[in-house]
Amino acid sequence: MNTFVEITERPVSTDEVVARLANPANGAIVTFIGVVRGLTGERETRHLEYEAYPEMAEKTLRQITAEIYARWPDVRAAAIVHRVGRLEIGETAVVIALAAAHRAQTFDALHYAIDRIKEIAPIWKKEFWADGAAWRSEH
Amino acid sequence: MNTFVEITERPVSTDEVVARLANPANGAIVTFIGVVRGLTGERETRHLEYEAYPEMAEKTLRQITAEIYARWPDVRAAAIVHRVGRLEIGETAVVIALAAAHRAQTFDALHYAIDRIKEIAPIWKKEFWADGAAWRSEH
Amino acid sequence: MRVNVRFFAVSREIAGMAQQPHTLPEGATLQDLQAQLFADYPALAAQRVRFAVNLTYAPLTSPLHEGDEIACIPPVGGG
Amino acid sequence: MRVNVRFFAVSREIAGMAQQPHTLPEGATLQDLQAQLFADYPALAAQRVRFAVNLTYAPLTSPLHEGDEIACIPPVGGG
Repeated sequence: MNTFVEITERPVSTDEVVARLANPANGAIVTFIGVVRGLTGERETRHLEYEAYPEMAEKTLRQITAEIYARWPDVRAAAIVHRVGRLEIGETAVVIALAAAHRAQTFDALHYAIDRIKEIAPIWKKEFWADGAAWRSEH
Repeated sequence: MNTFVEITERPVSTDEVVARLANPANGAIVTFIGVVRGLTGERETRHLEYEAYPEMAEKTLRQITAEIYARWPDVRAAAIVHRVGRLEIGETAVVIALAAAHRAQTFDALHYAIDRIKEIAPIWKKEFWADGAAWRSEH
Repeated sequence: MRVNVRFFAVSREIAGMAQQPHTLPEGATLQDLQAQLFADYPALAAQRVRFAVNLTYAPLTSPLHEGDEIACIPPVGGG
Repeated sequence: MRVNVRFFAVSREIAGMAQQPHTLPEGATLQDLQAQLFADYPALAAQRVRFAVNLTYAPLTSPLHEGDEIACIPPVGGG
Protein backbone atom coordinates (compact mmCIF):
# COMPACT_ATOMS: atom_id res chain seq x y z
CA MET A 1 0.00 0.00 0.00
CA ASN A 2 1.31 3.35 -1.05
CA THR A 3 -0.23 6.24 0.87
CA PHE A 4 0.40 9.96 0.72
CA VAL A 5 -1.60 12.60 2.58
CA GLU A 6 -0.86 16.28 2.95
CA ILE A 7 -2.35 19.55 4.15
CA THR A 8 -0.61 22.30 2.25
CA GLU A 9 -0.77 26.04 1.67
CA ARG A 10 0.65 25.71 -1.83
CA PRO A 11 -1.35 25.25 -5.06
CA VAL A 12 -2.23 21.61 -5.71
CA SER A 13 -1.30 19.89 -8.98
CA THR A 14 -3.23 16.77 -9.89
CA ASP A 15 -0.21 15.49 -11.84
CA GLU A 16 1.94 15.76 -8.73
CA VAL A 17 -0.65 14.02 -6.55
CA VAL A 18 -1.04 11.20 -9.09
CA ALA A 19 2.75 10.82 -9.28
CA ARG A 20 2.64 9.76 -5.60
CA LEU A 21 0.79 6.60 -6.65
CA ALA A 22 3.37 5.45 -9.16
CA ASN A 23 3.57 1.68 -9.36
CA PRO A 24 3.75 -0.45 -12.49
CA ALA A 25 0.90 -2.66 -11.24
CA ASN A 26 -1.57 0.23 -11.14
CA GLY A 27 -3.33 0.60 -14.46
CA ALA A 28 -6.35 2.58 -13.37
CA ILE A 29 -6.29 5.84 -11.45
CA VAL A 30 -9.37 7.83 -10.57
CA THR A 31 -9.28 11.29 -9.10
CA PHE A 32 -11.68 13.72 -7.58
CA ILE A 33 -10.72 17.37 -7.85
CA GLY A 34 -12.63 19.85 -5.73
CA VAL A 35 -12.49 23.33 -7.23
CA VAL A 36 -13.62 26.62 -5.71
CA ARG A 37 -16.93 27.55 -7.34
CA GLY A 38 -17.87 31.14 -8.02
CA LEU A 39 -21.52 30.52 -7.27
CA THR A 40 -23.13 28.70 -4.36
CA GLY A 41 -26.88 28.77 -4.82
CA GLU A 42 -27.56 32.33 -5.92
CA ARG A 43 -24.74 33.96 -4.07
CA GLU A 44 -21.55 35.00 -5.75
CA THR A 45 -18.49 33.88 -3.85
CA ARG A 46 -15.51 36.25 -3.97
CA HIS A 47 -12.99 33.85 -2.49
CA LEU A 48 -12.69 31.14 0.16
CA GLU A 49 -10.52 30.50 3.12
CA TYR A 50 -9.79 26.96 4.22
CA GLU A 51 -8.49 26.25 7.67
CA ALA A 52 -7.34 22.88 9.04
CA TYR A 53 -6.12 21.33 12.23
CA PRO A 54 -3.18 20.05 10.24
CA GLU A 55 -1.80 17.29 12.47
CA MET A 56 -5.26 15.80 13.04
CA ALA A 57 -6.36 16.35 9.45
CA GLU A 58 -3.40 14.38 8.11
CA LYS A 59 -4.02 11.64 10.66
CA THR A 60 -7.70 11.58 9.65
CA LEU A 61 -6.89 11.43 5.93
CA ARG A 62 -4.49 8.56 6.60
CA GLN A 63 -7.24 6.78 8.55
CA ILE A 64 -9.63 7.24 5.62
CA THR A 65 -7.13 5.61 3.26
CA ALA A 66 -6.78 2.68 5.70
CA GLU A 67 -10.57 2.28 5.73
CA ILE A 68 -10.53 2.20 1.93
CA TYR A 69 -7.80 -0.46 1.72
CA ALA A 70 -9.75 -2.62 4.18
CA ARG A 71 -13.00 -2.25 2.30
CA TRP A 72 -11.75 -2.31 -1.31
CA PRO A 73 -8.76 -4.62 -1.45
CA ASP A 74 -8.12 -3.86 -5.12
CA VAL A 75 -7.24 -0.29 -4.23
CA ARG A 76 -3.47 -0.36 -3.86
CA ALA A 77 -2.51 3.26 -3.46
CA ALA A 78 -4.15 6.47 -2.30
CA ALA A 79 -3.10 10.10 -2.20
CA ILE A 80 -5.11 12.94 -0.68
CA VAL A 81 -3.89 16.53 -0.70
CA HIS A 82 -5.99 19.34 0.74
CA ARG A 83 -5.04 22.96 0.39
CA VAL A 84 -5.63 25.54 3.13
CA GLY A 85 -5.42 29.30 3.27
CA ARG A 86 -7.00 31.76 0.87
CA LEU A 87 -8.23 30.24 -2.41
CA GLU A 88 -9.54 32.12 -5.41
CA ILE A 89 -12.37 30.98 -7.66
CA GLY A 90 -11.28 28.14 -9.93
CA GLU A 91 -8.41 27.04 -7.71
CA THR A 92 -8.13 23.45 -6.56
CA ALA A 93 -9.00 22.84 -2.92
CA VAL A 94 -8.59 19.07 -2.78
CA VAL A 95 -7.32 16.22 -4.93
CA ILE A 96 -8.08 12.62 -4.06
CA ALA A 97 -6.38 9.97 -6.21
CA LEU A 98 -6.86 6.22 -5.95
CA ALA A 99 -5.07 3.54 -7.94
CA ALA A 100 -5.88 -0.07 -8.67
CA ALA A 101 -4.90 -2.68 -11.20
CA HIS A 102 -8.33 -2.27 -12.78
CA ARG A 103 -10.99 0.33 -12.30
CA ALA A 104 -13.78 -1.91 -10.94
CA GLN A 105 -13.63 -0.86 -7.28
CA THR A 106 -12.11 2.56 -7.64
CA PHE A 107 -15.32 4.51 -8.14
CA ASP A 108 -17.06 3.36 -4.98
CA ALA A 109 -13.86 3.90 -3.04
CA LEU A 110 -13.47 7.42 -4.39
CA HIS A 111 -17.04 8.26 -3.50
CA TYR A 112 -16.43 6.96 0.00
CA ALA A 113 -13.26 9.02 0.36
CA ILE A 114 -15.07 12.27 -0.45
CA ASP A 115 -17.93 11.49 1.93
CA ARG A 116 -15.57 10.65 4.78
CA ILE A 117 -13.45 13.76 4.30
CA LYS A 118 -16.54 15.95 4.50
CA GLU A 119 -17.67 14.00 7.54
CA ILE A 120 -14.61 13.67 9.76
CA ALA A 121 -11.59 15.62 8.49
CA PRO A 122 -11.00 18.69 10.69
CA ILE A 123 -11.00 21.13 7.79
CA TRP A 124 -13.20 24.22 7.58
CA LYS A 125 -14.27 26.51 4.80
CA LYS A 126 -15.24 30.17 5.07
CA GLU A 127 -17.04 31.76 2.15
CA PHE A 128 -16.55 35.44 1.42
CA TRP A 129 -19.21 37.30 -0.57
CA ALA A 130 -19.55 40.93 -1.54
CA ASP A 131 -21.64 41.54 1.60
CA GLY A 132 -20.31 39.17 4.21
CA ALA A 133 -18.74 35.87 5.06
CA ALA A 134 -19.63 32.64 6.84
CA TRP A 135 -18.19 29.29 7.82
CA ARG A 136 -19.76 26.52 5.77
CA SER A 137 -20.27 22.87 6.47
CA GLU A 138 -22.08 20.16 4.56
CA HIS A 139 -24.12 19.14 7.59
CA MET B 1 -21.11 22.72 -22.74
CA ASN B 2 -17.38 22.84 -22.94
CA THR B 3 -15.89 19.92 -24.85
CA PHE B 4 -12.31 19.06 -25.71
CA VAL B 5 -11.15 15.83 -27.36
CA GLU B 6 -7.74 15.00 -28.76
CA ILE B 7 -5.66 12.13 -30.07
CA THR B 8 -2.04 13.03 -29.48
CA GLU B 9 1.45 11.57 -29.71
CA ARG B 10 2.71 13.74 -26.87
CA PRO B 11 2.71 12.85 -23.16
CA VAL B 12 -0.62 13.61 -21.49
CA SER B 13 -0.83 15.83 -18.39
CA THR B 14 -3.93 15.52 -16.24
CA ASP B 15 -3.52 19.13 -15.14
CA GLU B 16 -3.62 20.28 -18.77
CA VAL B 17 -6.67 18.14 -19.56
CA VAL B 18 -8.49 19.44 -16.47
CA ALA B 19 -7.61 23.04 -17.43
CA ARG B 20 -9.77 22.53 -20.55
CA LEU B 21 -12.84 22.34 -18.29
CA ALA B 22 -12.26 25.66 -16.56
CA ASN B 23 -15.51 27.33 -15.61
CA PRO B 24 -16.37 29.01 -12.31
CA ALA B 25 -19.62 27.04 -12.06
CA ASN B 26 -17.84 23.67 -12.02
CA GLY B 27 -16.97 22.70 -8.48
CA ALA B 28 -16.48 18.97 -8.95
CA ILE B 29 -14.15 17.35 -11.44
CA VAL B 30 -13.61 13.63 -11.70
CA THR B 31 -10.95 12.05 -13.84
CA PHE B 32 -10.01 8.61 -15.00
CA ILE B 33 -6.36 8.12 -15.85
CA GLY B 34 -5.39 4.99 -17.74
CA VAL B 35 -1.77 4.10 -17.16
CA VAL B 36 0.35 1.45 -18.94
CA ARG B 37 0.67 -1.50 -16.59
CA GLY B 38 3.82 -3.58 -16.42
CA LEU B 39 1.88 -6.76 -15.78
CA THR B 40 -1.18 -8.13 -17.55
CA GLY B 41 -2.12 -11.41 -15.92
CA GLU B 42 1.20 -13.20 -15.51
CA ARG B 43 2.94 -11.68 -18.45
CA GLU B 44 5.41 -8.85 -18.16
CA THR B 45 4.76 -6.09 -20.65
CA ARG B 46 7.85 -4.32 -22.00
CA HIS B 47 6.00 -1.47 -23.66
CA LEU B 48 2.82 -0.74 -25.61
CA GLU B 49 1.96 0.80 -28.91
CA TYR B 50 -1.33 2.59 -29.37
CA GLU B 51 -2.68 3.28 -32.81
CA ALA B 52 -5.77 5.29 -33.72
CA TYR B 53 -7.81 6.27 -36.70
CA PRO B 54 -7.40 9.86 -35.54
CA GLU B 55 -10.17 11.65 -37.45
CA MET B 56 -12.74 9.02 -36.54
CA ALA B 57 -11.44 8.59 -32.98
CA GLU B 58 -11.86 12.31 -32.28
CA LYS B 59 -15.34 12.25 -33.83
CA THR B 60 -16.20 9.21 -31.70
CA LEU B 61 -14.90 10.81 -28.50
CA ARG B 62 -16.94 13.93 -29.26
CA GLN B 63 -20.00 11.73 -29.79
CA ILE B 64 -19.41 10.05 -26.42
CA THR B 65 -19.33 13.45 -24.70
CA ALA B 66 -22.63 14.35 -26.41
CA GLU B 67 -24.16 11.11 -25.13
CA ILE B 68 -23.01 12.02 -21.62
CA TYR B 69 -24.48 15.54 -21.72
CA ALA B 70 -27.80 14.08 -22.91
CA ARG B 71 -27.88 11.45 -20.21
CA TRP B 72 -26.39 13.35 -17.25
CA PRO B 73 -27.51 16.98 -17.58
CA ASP B 74 -25.45 18.07 -14.57
CA VAL B 75 -22.25 17.28 -16.46
CA ARG B 76 -21.28 20.61 -17.96
CA ALA B 77 -17.87 19.98 -19.47
CA ALA B 78 -15.88 17.00 -20.70
CA ALA B 79 -12.33 16.52 -21.94
CA ILE B 80 -10.88 13.29 -23.31
CA VAL B 81 -7.28 13.00 -24.46
CA HIS B 82 -5.88 9.71 -25.71
CA ARG B 83 -2.23 9.23 -26.50
CA VAL B 84 -0.96 7.12 -29.40
CA GLY B 85 2.44 5.78 -30.42
CA ARG B 86 4.90 3.95 -28.23
CA LEU B 87 4.22 4.16 -24.49
CA GLU B 88 6.45 2.92 -21.71
CA ILE B 89 5.26 1.32 -18.46
CA GLY B 90 3.79 3.90 -16.11
CA GLU B 91 2.98 6.41 -18.85
CA THR B 92 -0.53 7.80 -19.21
CA ALA B 93 -2.52 6.46 -22.16
CA VAL B 94 -5.80 8.27 -21.60
CA VAL B 95 -7.28 10.98 -19.41
CA ILE B 96 -11.01 11.50 -19.17
CA ALA B 97 -12.17 14.52 -17.16
CA LEU B 98 -15.76 15.49 -16.42
CA ALA B 99 -16.96 18.55 -14.57
CA ALA B 100 -20.23 19.38 -12.86
CA ALA B 101 -21.46 21.83 -10.25
CA HIS B 102 -21.65 18.93 -7.79
CA ARG B 103 -20.30 15.45 -7.94
CA ALA B 104 -23.57 13.50 -7.80
CA GLN B 105 -23.77 12.44 -11.46
CA THR B 106 -20.11 12.56 -12.38
CA PHE B 107 -19.19 9.05 -11.32
CA ASP B 108 -21.78 7.25 -13.41
CA ALA B 109 -20.94 9.46 -16.36
CA LEU B 110 -17.23 8.75 -16.01
CA HIS B 111 -17.86 5.03 -15.86
CA TYR B 112 -19.96 5.31 -19.00
CA ALA B 113 -17.24 7.27 -20.81
CA ILE B 114 -14.63 4.58 -20.18
CA ASP B 115 -16.97 1.79 -21.30
CA ARG B 116 -17.91 3.60 -24.49
CA ILE B 117 -14.31 4.40 -25.41
CA LYS B 118 -13.38 0.75 -25.08
CA GLU B 119 -16.45 -0.20 -27.10
CA ILE B 120 -16.48 2.19 -30.05
CA ALA B 121 -13.41 4.42 -30.27
CA PRO B 122 -11.17 3.28 -33.15
CA ILE B 123 -8.06 2.98 -31.01
CA TRP B 124 -5.90 -0.14 -30.79
CA LYS B 125 -3.30 -1.39 -28.36
CA LYS B 126 -0.42 -3.73 -29.12
CA GLU B 127 1.40 -5.31 -26.18
CA PHE B 128 5.07 -6.14 -26.47
CA TRP B 129 6.54 -8.82 -24.20
CA ALA B 130 10.03 -10.31 -23.97
CA ASP B 131 8.92 -13.09 -26.33
CA GLY B 132 6.37 -11.57 -28.66
CA ALA B 133 3.61 -9.06 -29.22
CA ALA B 134 -0.13 -9.01 -29.85
CA TRP B 135 -3.00 -6.62 -30.49
CA ARG B 136 -5.31 -6.50 -27.49
CA SER B 137 -8.97 -5.71 -27.21
CA GLU B 138 -11.38 -5.85 -24.30
CA HIS B 139 -13.89 -7.93 -26.23
CA MET C 1 -16.17 4.16 -58.77
CA ARG C 2 -13.05 4.54 -56.73
CA VAL C 3 -12.93 4.42 -52.95
CA ASN C 4 -10.04 4.61 -50.51
CA VAL C 5 -9.62 1.80 -47.97
CA ARG C 6 -7.70 2.47 -44.76
CA PHE C 7 -6.26 -0.32 -42.63
CA PHE C 8 -5.45 -0.12 -38.92
CA ALA C 9 -3.73 -2.27 -36.33
CA VAL C 10 -3.88 -5.99 -37.19
CA SER C 11 -5.66 -5.27 -40.49
CA ARG C 12 -2.82 -2.91 -41.46
CA GLU C 13 -0.30 -5.63 -40.68
CA ILE C 14 -2.25 -8.20 -42.70
CA ALA C 15 -2.67 -5.88 -45.69
CA GLY C 16 0.92 -4.74 -45.40
CA MET C 17 -0.13 -1.15 -45.97
CA ALA C 18 -2.04 1.69 -44.32
CA GLN C 19 -4.31 2.49 -47.27
CA GLN C 20 -5.22 1.31 -50.73
CA PRO C 21 -7.51 2.62 -53.48
CA HIS C 22 -10.15 0.14 -54.71
CA THR C 23 -12.23 0.27 -57.87
CA LEU C 24 -15.79 -1.07 -57.56
CA PRO C 25 -18.72 -1.31 -59.95
CA GLU C 26 -21.46 1.30 -59.59
CA GLY C 27 -24.04 0.18 -57.01
CA ALA C 28 -21.53 -1.81 -55.02
CA THR C 29 -22.08 -2.15 -51.28
CA LEU C 30 -19.76 -2.53 -48.34
CA GLN C 31 -20.44 -6.26 -48.59
CA ASP C 32 -18.94 -6.32 -52.09
CA LEU C 33 -15.85 -4.49 -50.89
CA GLN C 34 -15.52 -6.87 -47.94
CA ALA C 35 -15.63 -9.85 -50.32
CA GLN C 36 -12.88 -8.28 -52.41
CA LEU C 37 -10.74 -7.58 -49.33
CA PHE C 38 -11.22 -11.08 -47.92
CA ALA C 39 -10.22 -12.53 -51.30
CA ASP C 40 -7.10 -10.34 -51.43
CA TYR C 41 -6.19 -10.93 -47.78
CA PRO C 42 -7.62 -14.23 -46.55
CA ALA C 43 -6.20 -13.68 -43.05
CA LEU C 44 -8.48 -10.66 -42.74
CA ALA C 45 -11.56 -12.93 -42.79
CA ALA C 46 -10.43 -14.49 -39.51
CA GLN C 47 -10.50 -11.10 -37.78
CA ARG C 48 -13.77 -9.74 -36.48
CA VAL C 49 -13.53 -6.55 -38.51
CA ARG C 50 -16.15 -3.84 -38.67
CA PHE C 51 -16.19 -1.14 -41.31
CA ALA C 52 -16.62 2.61 -41.17
CA VAL C 53 -17.67 4.72 -44.13
CA ASN C 54 -16.62 8.36 -43.95
CA LEU C 55 -15.82 8.14 -40.21
CA THR C 56 -19.05 6.34 -39.20
CA TYR C 57 -19.59 2.64 -38.48
CA ALA C 58 -21.71 1.25 -41.32
CA PRO C 59 -23.62 -1.99 -41.95
CA LEU C 60 -22.53 -4.27 -44.80
CA THR C 61 -25.65 -3.33 -46.77
CA SER C 62 -24.46 0.28 -47.09
CA PRO C 63 -24.13 1.46 -50.69
CA LEU C 64 -20.74 2.98 -51.50
CA HIS C 65 -20.05 6.12 -53.47
CA GLU C 66 -17.21 7.66 -55.45
CA GLY C 67 -14.58 9.06 -53.11
CA ASP C 68 -15.78 7.29 -49.97
CA GLU C 69 -13.23 6.60 -47.27
CA ILE C 70 -13.71 3.07 -45.94
CA ALA C 71 -11.89 1.98 -42.79
CA CYS C 72 -11.26 -1.60 -41.84
CA ILE C 73 -11.74 -1.63 -38.03
CA PRO C 74 -10.48 -4.66 -36.09
CA PRO C 75 -11.64 -5.09 -32.45
CA VAL C 76 -10.77 -1.88 -30.62
CA GLY C 77 -8.95 -1.62 -27.33
CA GLY C 78 -8.44 1.98 -26.31
CA GLY C 79 -8.69 3.42 -22.85
CA MET D 1 -3.54 19.39 35.66
CA ARG D 2 -2.88 21.62 32.70
CA VAL D 3 -4.16 20.95 29.20
CA ASN D 4 -3.90 22.96 26.01
CA VAL D 5 -7.09 23.86 24.17
CA ARG D 6 -6.93 24.63 20.44
CA PHE D 7 -9.67 26.54 18.66
CA PHE D 8 -10.43 26.39 14.94
CA ALA D 9 -12.65 28.20 12.44
CA VAL D 10 -15.75 29.67 14.12
CA SER D 11 -14.60 28.52 17.57
CA ARG D 12 -11.30 30.34 17.04
CA GLU D 13 -13.22 33.49 16.10
CA ILE D 14 -15.47 33.18 19.17
CA ALA D 15 -12.56 32.56 21.53
CA GLY D 16 -10.52 35.26 19.86
CA MET D 17 -7.43 33.07 19.96
CA ALA D 18 -6.03 29.90 18.42
CA GLN D 19 -5.08 28.18 21.66
CA GLN D 20 -5.31 28.58 25.41
CA PRO D 21 -3.93 26.63 28.38
CA HIS D 22 -6.56 25.47 30.89
CA THR D 23 -6.08 24.24 34.43
CA LEU D 24 -8.47 21.51 35.60
CA PRO D 25 -8.82 19.49 38.80
CA GLU D 26 -7.43 15.95 38.75
CA GLY D 27 -10.05 13.50 37.43
CA ALA D 28 -11.71 16.12 35.22
CA THR D 29 -13.40 14.93 32.05
CA LEU D 30 -13.95 16.51 28.68
CA GLN D 31 -17.44 17.41 29.92
CA ASP D 32 -15.90 19.52 32.70
CA LEU D 33 -13.69 21.33 30.21
CA GLN D 34 -16.68 21.90 27.92
CA ALA D 35 -18.62 23.47 30.80
CA GLN D 36 -15.68 25.78 31.51
CA LEU D 37 -15.39 26.77 27.83
CA PHE D 38 -19.13 27.38 27.46
CA ALA D 39 -19.03 29.57 30.59
CA ASP D 40 -16.07 31.55 29.25
CA TYR D 41 -17.49 31.82 25.71
CA PRO D 42 -21.29 31.54 25.76
CA ALA D 43 -21.48 31.84 21.96
CA LEU D 44 -19.58 28.55 21.72
CA ALA D 45 -22.54 26.68 23.25
CA ALA D 46 -24.64 27.59 20.21
CA GLN D 47 -22.19 25.83 17.89
CA ARG D 48 -22.39 22.08 17.45
CA VAL D 49 -18.81 21.53 18.54
CA ARG D 50 -17.13 18.17 18.93
CA PHE D 51 -13.88 17.67 20.76
CA ALA D 52 -10.71 15.82 19.95
CA VAL D 53 -8.19 14.69 22.54
CA ASN D 54 -4.66 14.18 21.24
CA LEU D 55 -5.83 14.16 17.58
CA THR D 56 -8.75 11.75 18.07
CA TYR D 57 -12.45 12.55 18.40
CA ALA D 58 -13.42 11.79 21.99
CA PRO D 59 -16.73 11.47 23.90
CA LEU D 60 -17.52 13.95 26.68
CA THR D 61 -17.01 11.22 29.30
CA SER D 62 -13.31 10.95 28.42
CA PRO D 63 -10.99 11.58 31.38
CA LEU D 64 -8.32 14.20 30.69
CA HIS D 65 -4.66 14.03 31.60
CA GLU D 66 -1.78 16.43 32.16
CA GLY D 67 -0.47 17.71 28.85
CA ASP D 68 -3.43 16.65 26.73
CA GLU D 69 -4.13 18.62 23.59
CA ILE D 70 -7.85 19.27 23.32
CA ALA D 71 -9.30 20.64 20.06
CA CYS D 72 -12.61 22.38 19.77
CA ILE D 73 -13.99 21.13 16.44
CA PRO D 74 -16.94 23.00 14.91
CA PRO D 75 -18.85 21.35 12.03
CA VAL D 76 -16.28 20.49 9.35
CA GLY D 77 -16.56 21.32 5.68
CA GLY D 78 -13.52 20.14 3.79
CA GLY D 79 -13.46 18.63 0.34
